[in-house]
Order: sequence, then C-alpha cells, then structure tokens
Amino acid sequence: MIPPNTTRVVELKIPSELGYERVAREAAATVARRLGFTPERIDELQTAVDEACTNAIRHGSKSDARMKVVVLLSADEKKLDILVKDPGAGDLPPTEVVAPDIQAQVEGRSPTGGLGLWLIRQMVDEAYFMEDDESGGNQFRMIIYRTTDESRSAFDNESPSTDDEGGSE
Amino acid sequence: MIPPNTTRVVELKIPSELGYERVAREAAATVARRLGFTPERIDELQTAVDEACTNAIRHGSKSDARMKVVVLLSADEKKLDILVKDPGAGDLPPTEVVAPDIQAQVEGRSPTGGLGLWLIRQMVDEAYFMEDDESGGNQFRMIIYRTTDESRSAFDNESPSTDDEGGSE
Amino acid sequence: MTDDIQVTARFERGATIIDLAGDVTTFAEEAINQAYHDASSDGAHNIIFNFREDDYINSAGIAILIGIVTEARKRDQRLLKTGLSEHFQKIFRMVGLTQYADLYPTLEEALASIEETA
Amino acid sequence: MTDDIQVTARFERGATIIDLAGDVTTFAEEAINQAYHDASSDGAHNIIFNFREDDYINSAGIAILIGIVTEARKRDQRLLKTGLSEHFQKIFRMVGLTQYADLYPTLEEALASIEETA
Ligand SMILES: Nc1ncnc2c1ncn2[C@@H]1O[C@H](COP(=O)(O)OP(=O)(O)O)[C@@H](O)[C@H]1O
Ligand SMILES: Nc1ncnc2c1ncn2[C@@H]1O[C@H](COP(=O)(O)OP(=O)(O)O)[C@@H](O)[C@H]1O
Repeated sequence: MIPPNTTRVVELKIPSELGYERVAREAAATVARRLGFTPERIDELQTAVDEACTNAIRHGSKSDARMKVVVLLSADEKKLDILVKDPGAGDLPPTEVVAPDIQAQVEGRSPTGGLGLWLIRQMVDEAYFMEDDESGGNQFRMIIYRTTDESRSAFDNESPSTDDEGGSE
Repeated sequence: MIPPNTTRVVELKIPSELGYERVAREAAATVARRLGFTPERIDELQTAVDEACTNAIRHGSKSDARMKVVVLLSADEKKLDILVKDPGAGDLPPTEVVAPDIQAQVEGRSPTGGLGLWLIRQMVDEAYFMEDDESGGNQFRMIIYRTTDESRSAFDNESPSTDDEGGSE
Repeated sequence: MTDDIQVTARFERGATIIDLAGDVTTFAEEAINQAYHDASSDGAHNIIFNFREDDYINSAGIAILIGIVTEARKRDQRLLKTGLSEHFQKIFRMVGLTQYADLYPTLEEALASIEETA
Repeated sequence: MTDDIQVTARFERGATIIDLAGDVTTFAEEAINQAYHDASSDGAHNIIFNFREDDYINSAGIAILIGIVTEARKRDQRLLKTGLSEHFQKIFRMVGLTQYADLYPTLEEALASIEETA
C-alpha cells in the first residue's frame, strides 16, 4: 500500500530557549533507535543534535524564547538526515571549524568554549551549514549513514497489521 | 526582554505509523519535567499522549505513514495544554467514552481493546475531541493543570544569562 | 520497533517466568503470545510475567495481557505479574487486570507465594 | 531546568567527592563552581567529580570543567573524574580533558589510586 522506501520525516519546532534542545535530542534518539542504529551511534547523534540546537538557540536566535528552532529528522533506508533551522538573528555562522586548543584554554591564553561545532564534526558523518537559504535563517545539516548491519528493520514492512476497526488489538 | 508568562509551544509532526507515538510521549515528558510536574503526573501524561497519538495514527490516519499526526504542547504558568491533530481519514471519533468491561472481555463476551480513551480520561484533568475543526481532521485536546507546588520554576526567569558572544559559557 | 521488546522465558522454583524488557505494545503481541503458548504446551501451571521497572505498556499491551488471562482461565493456570512500576501497577488495578492476575512488587515475592501454596 | 542537576559534596578516604546527577549544562554552572570553591576553601587536595552513568554533558558543561581545571592547576589540586558513560569518556579524551583530570571508570578505583599515592 505504502510505496517501499518512503522517507519518514519527523518535524519538531521548539522555542529558542535553552533546555528545549533536550526535546530535539531525545526525538532524534528515538528515531535513530527505530532505524536500528547502535547505542554508540545514538549517543553520538544525541550529542550532535544537542549542540546544533544549542547553537541555533544561543547564536541563531539570541536565546529569545519568542523565536523558534525547527528540526527536521528525515529517515530513509540509507541514512538519517537532520536539518536544524534557526531564524538567523545573530552573526553569520563560521565557514571553518577549528579544533579547540584546550591547552591554551587551561593556561588562560584563550577563553573557554568553542567546542560545539568541532564536537559535532566528530560525531556524525557529515555536518555543514547550507548556503543560500531564502528564509534568511541558518540551516545546519547533519547526516549519519546506516551501515549494512543497521539497514534492516523499520523499512522492511515489519509493522504489525493495524486496522481501524477495533476488536482485538 | 521577553514578556513574562509567554506561552511556550513545542510543535511536533510525526508520520502516521505506529512506533512514532513514542517521540510524542517523550517530548511531552521532557516539557512536563521542565515545568516542574511530579514524576507521577509525568507518567500519567505520557500514557495519555501515547494513547492519543496511537489513536490518531490507527483510527485518524488508518496507519498510513504518508499522513501526519501533529502534536502541540503549549505550556504557560497555569497548565500544559496538548492538542493531537489527525487528518480524519477514519470514522468520526466517539462522543462518549465508556469504561471498559474487563470481565466481559475475559469471559469472551466482548472483544478485547477499547481502553485508550477511557485510560486517557483517568490520566489528565481534561480530555475531549474539539468540535468544528475547519481542516476536516480530528483535534483531541488534553490539559493538565499545575498545582501551586508545581507552579514555580520554568517561568520565573531563572534561565542562565546567555549572550551570543561566546567566551566563557 | 520490533527490537524494542525482548521476551524470554525460564523455569524456576515451580514457575515459568516470562521476562519482558522494553515496550509492551502491538509490536510485542507475537513474542508474548508465543512465549505464553510455549509455556502452556510445556504444561506450565504458574506463569509469571516479569516486567522491568522502566518498561512502557500501552493499552494495546494491556489488551494482549487480557487475551492471555482469557486463555489462562480456560486452562486453570495461575498468572502473576511482577516488577511493574508504580504507574503501571496503578493502571493494572484501574483496568481490573489485578482481579485475574496477582500483582507482586518483586519476582521474589511472587515465587515465595507460589511455594507457599504448593 | 535548574532541577535537572543535583550537585552534592562529601569527604571520604582522603578525597572530596562531588556527585553530579543530571544534565551538566549551562544550568549547572553555578552549582558546580560553588561546590568546587567550597571544597577548595576547605583545603581539598584531591577532588573527584563523580558522574552518573546516565548523566548528559554538553559542550557548555565541558567548558565549566575546563574552567575548574584551570583553577585547580593554580592551586596544585588533583582532579579525578569517575562514573562517566563510555560515550562521555570518549568525548573527554577527544577534547583533551583527560590530560588534566584522570579518568577512572568507578569511584572505588579513583579512591584506591588516591590512597596509593598518599
Ligand atoms: N546557528 C548559528 N548561528 C550563528 N552563529 C553560529 C551558529 N552556530 C555556531 N555559530 C558561531 O560559531 C561559533 C562556534 O560555535 P561552537 O563551536 O558551537 O562554540 P560556542 O557555541 O561555545 O561558541 C559560535 O561562537 C558562534 O559565533
Ligand atoms: N483519533 C480518532 N479518530 C477516529 N476515531 C477514533 C479516534 N480515537 C478513537 N477513535 C474511536 O474510538 C474508539 C475507542 O478508542 P480507544 O478507547 O482508544 O480504544 P481502541 O483504540 O482500542 O479501539 C476506537 O475504536 C475508534 O473507533
């Protein structure tokens, strides 16, 4: 009935307020679990989504709770594709990501912080700001690919039969 | 800066496929935790949201994964207000909710099931289908009120200071 | 989501223990019914459904259990439930399932009760 | 979200143990710094940050810990970290925090190491 390999999309809008990134991180974890990703990769994904949303809240919306951050989680048989959109209320995001110099931070030669984007890069297969968004906001994209091992389940028509007639469930 | 008592809204769209109700249930729990609801009430809320979304998927969308169920979680200082919208692809929802007759089910005199709506009623302060939705779909509304005990936090401006300048976080 | 539930059975101190770990929903139907029927074929008299504190159970899961209660009555089996969180203990009581399947907080207490009545 | 973190301190076997339960994010900054400064004022030499397996730590939380490492170096204190999940152990290593604060899987192992070097 449903065409095979239909992409499943979960869309989430959260207020631009620190704390709500947790909703996004847990939604991503639930979707990834459903797709059969390993616990380790789900942990990595959670860190990536949390950092991306935290940035979208802090930098992309200046923590104004009247603004919104949108998270799109698109799953198909090959990958989980995540888009984090913010209103672009802050400065432009950086075009390069540098590894944090912890030693300099510890020795007080540079301010602490600046770990998020670098960490995201270590966690997912692809991560970048998309160019040319008509909306004027930022779009940050992250992808994790499913390994052959993870590519079973969820798309193999294994849902239980469900009719809407009630009776024995 | 932000007007006090601004309502915080989390919006979630999930594919109409069993399993995705879990994303909604967890999002509701996270928001409720943030509002200071007790663990017991969060458990109740999870059951209510899960059942409402399961119905929206099974009955309101006939489990067609190309359709969507929308969940709106609106929090203010008084309550958490939850709206579950489905495309209305099935029959009209019932206007009355009857307590399940477990004895009849166990004795085989009536089919098992039919617990969801009744259970929701036991879990939340208010629960009903809204009438007259222009969209032609169903809108199911659930409310839990915050007790005086729970009404602190989250709306008392206790967020940490967050600027977008980086530096020490 | 099929991976979200694990159903395993073992025999101990006069009872068949069916351990349930994960989400008890429609997706669990086949595995739970299978475990119950295997136990019945083996002539089990006391059957314990042993949940985990963090299992999630929805109304479809409860419907599965009602179905099993129905069969257990015909076979004159004793059903017990253990390990449920407070929340689901409350729901099982509200729904009336506790009339047909005794609730024990822990597996140990359920096993002790079986040994007493043996 | 302030309720999402619990920070408590205790003294045991030659070490100040700061137990962290919950989300280690910006919201935790005050509580963690406070606990660290109280320990320092009491003259603590060995300070163990004892996480829970299911704590969540984001980059803002790591920044708080880097801040404490910076101060601990000045005070010649020894910092240890215990109880972290595999995931956060890996992240702490990637970031380089482990150069400045020894990682032990369990609190017991950290305490034993302190007693050895005492
Ligand atoms: N969504 C965004 N919009 C605008 N700027 C961003 C965004 N995300 C990151 N940045 C910029 O990139 C810098 C580095 O981000 P990050 O590595 O996460 O560290 P931190 O947030 O601690 O500064 C930020 O300080 C900010 O200037
Ligand atoms: N969103 C909905 N759209 C249409 N019908 C609904 C919806 N929710 C519930 N119903 C109807 O109400 C009945 C009772 O629902 P419920 O108490 O949840 O039990 P069950 O889903 O097991 O039948 C369903 O069988 C269905 O006919």
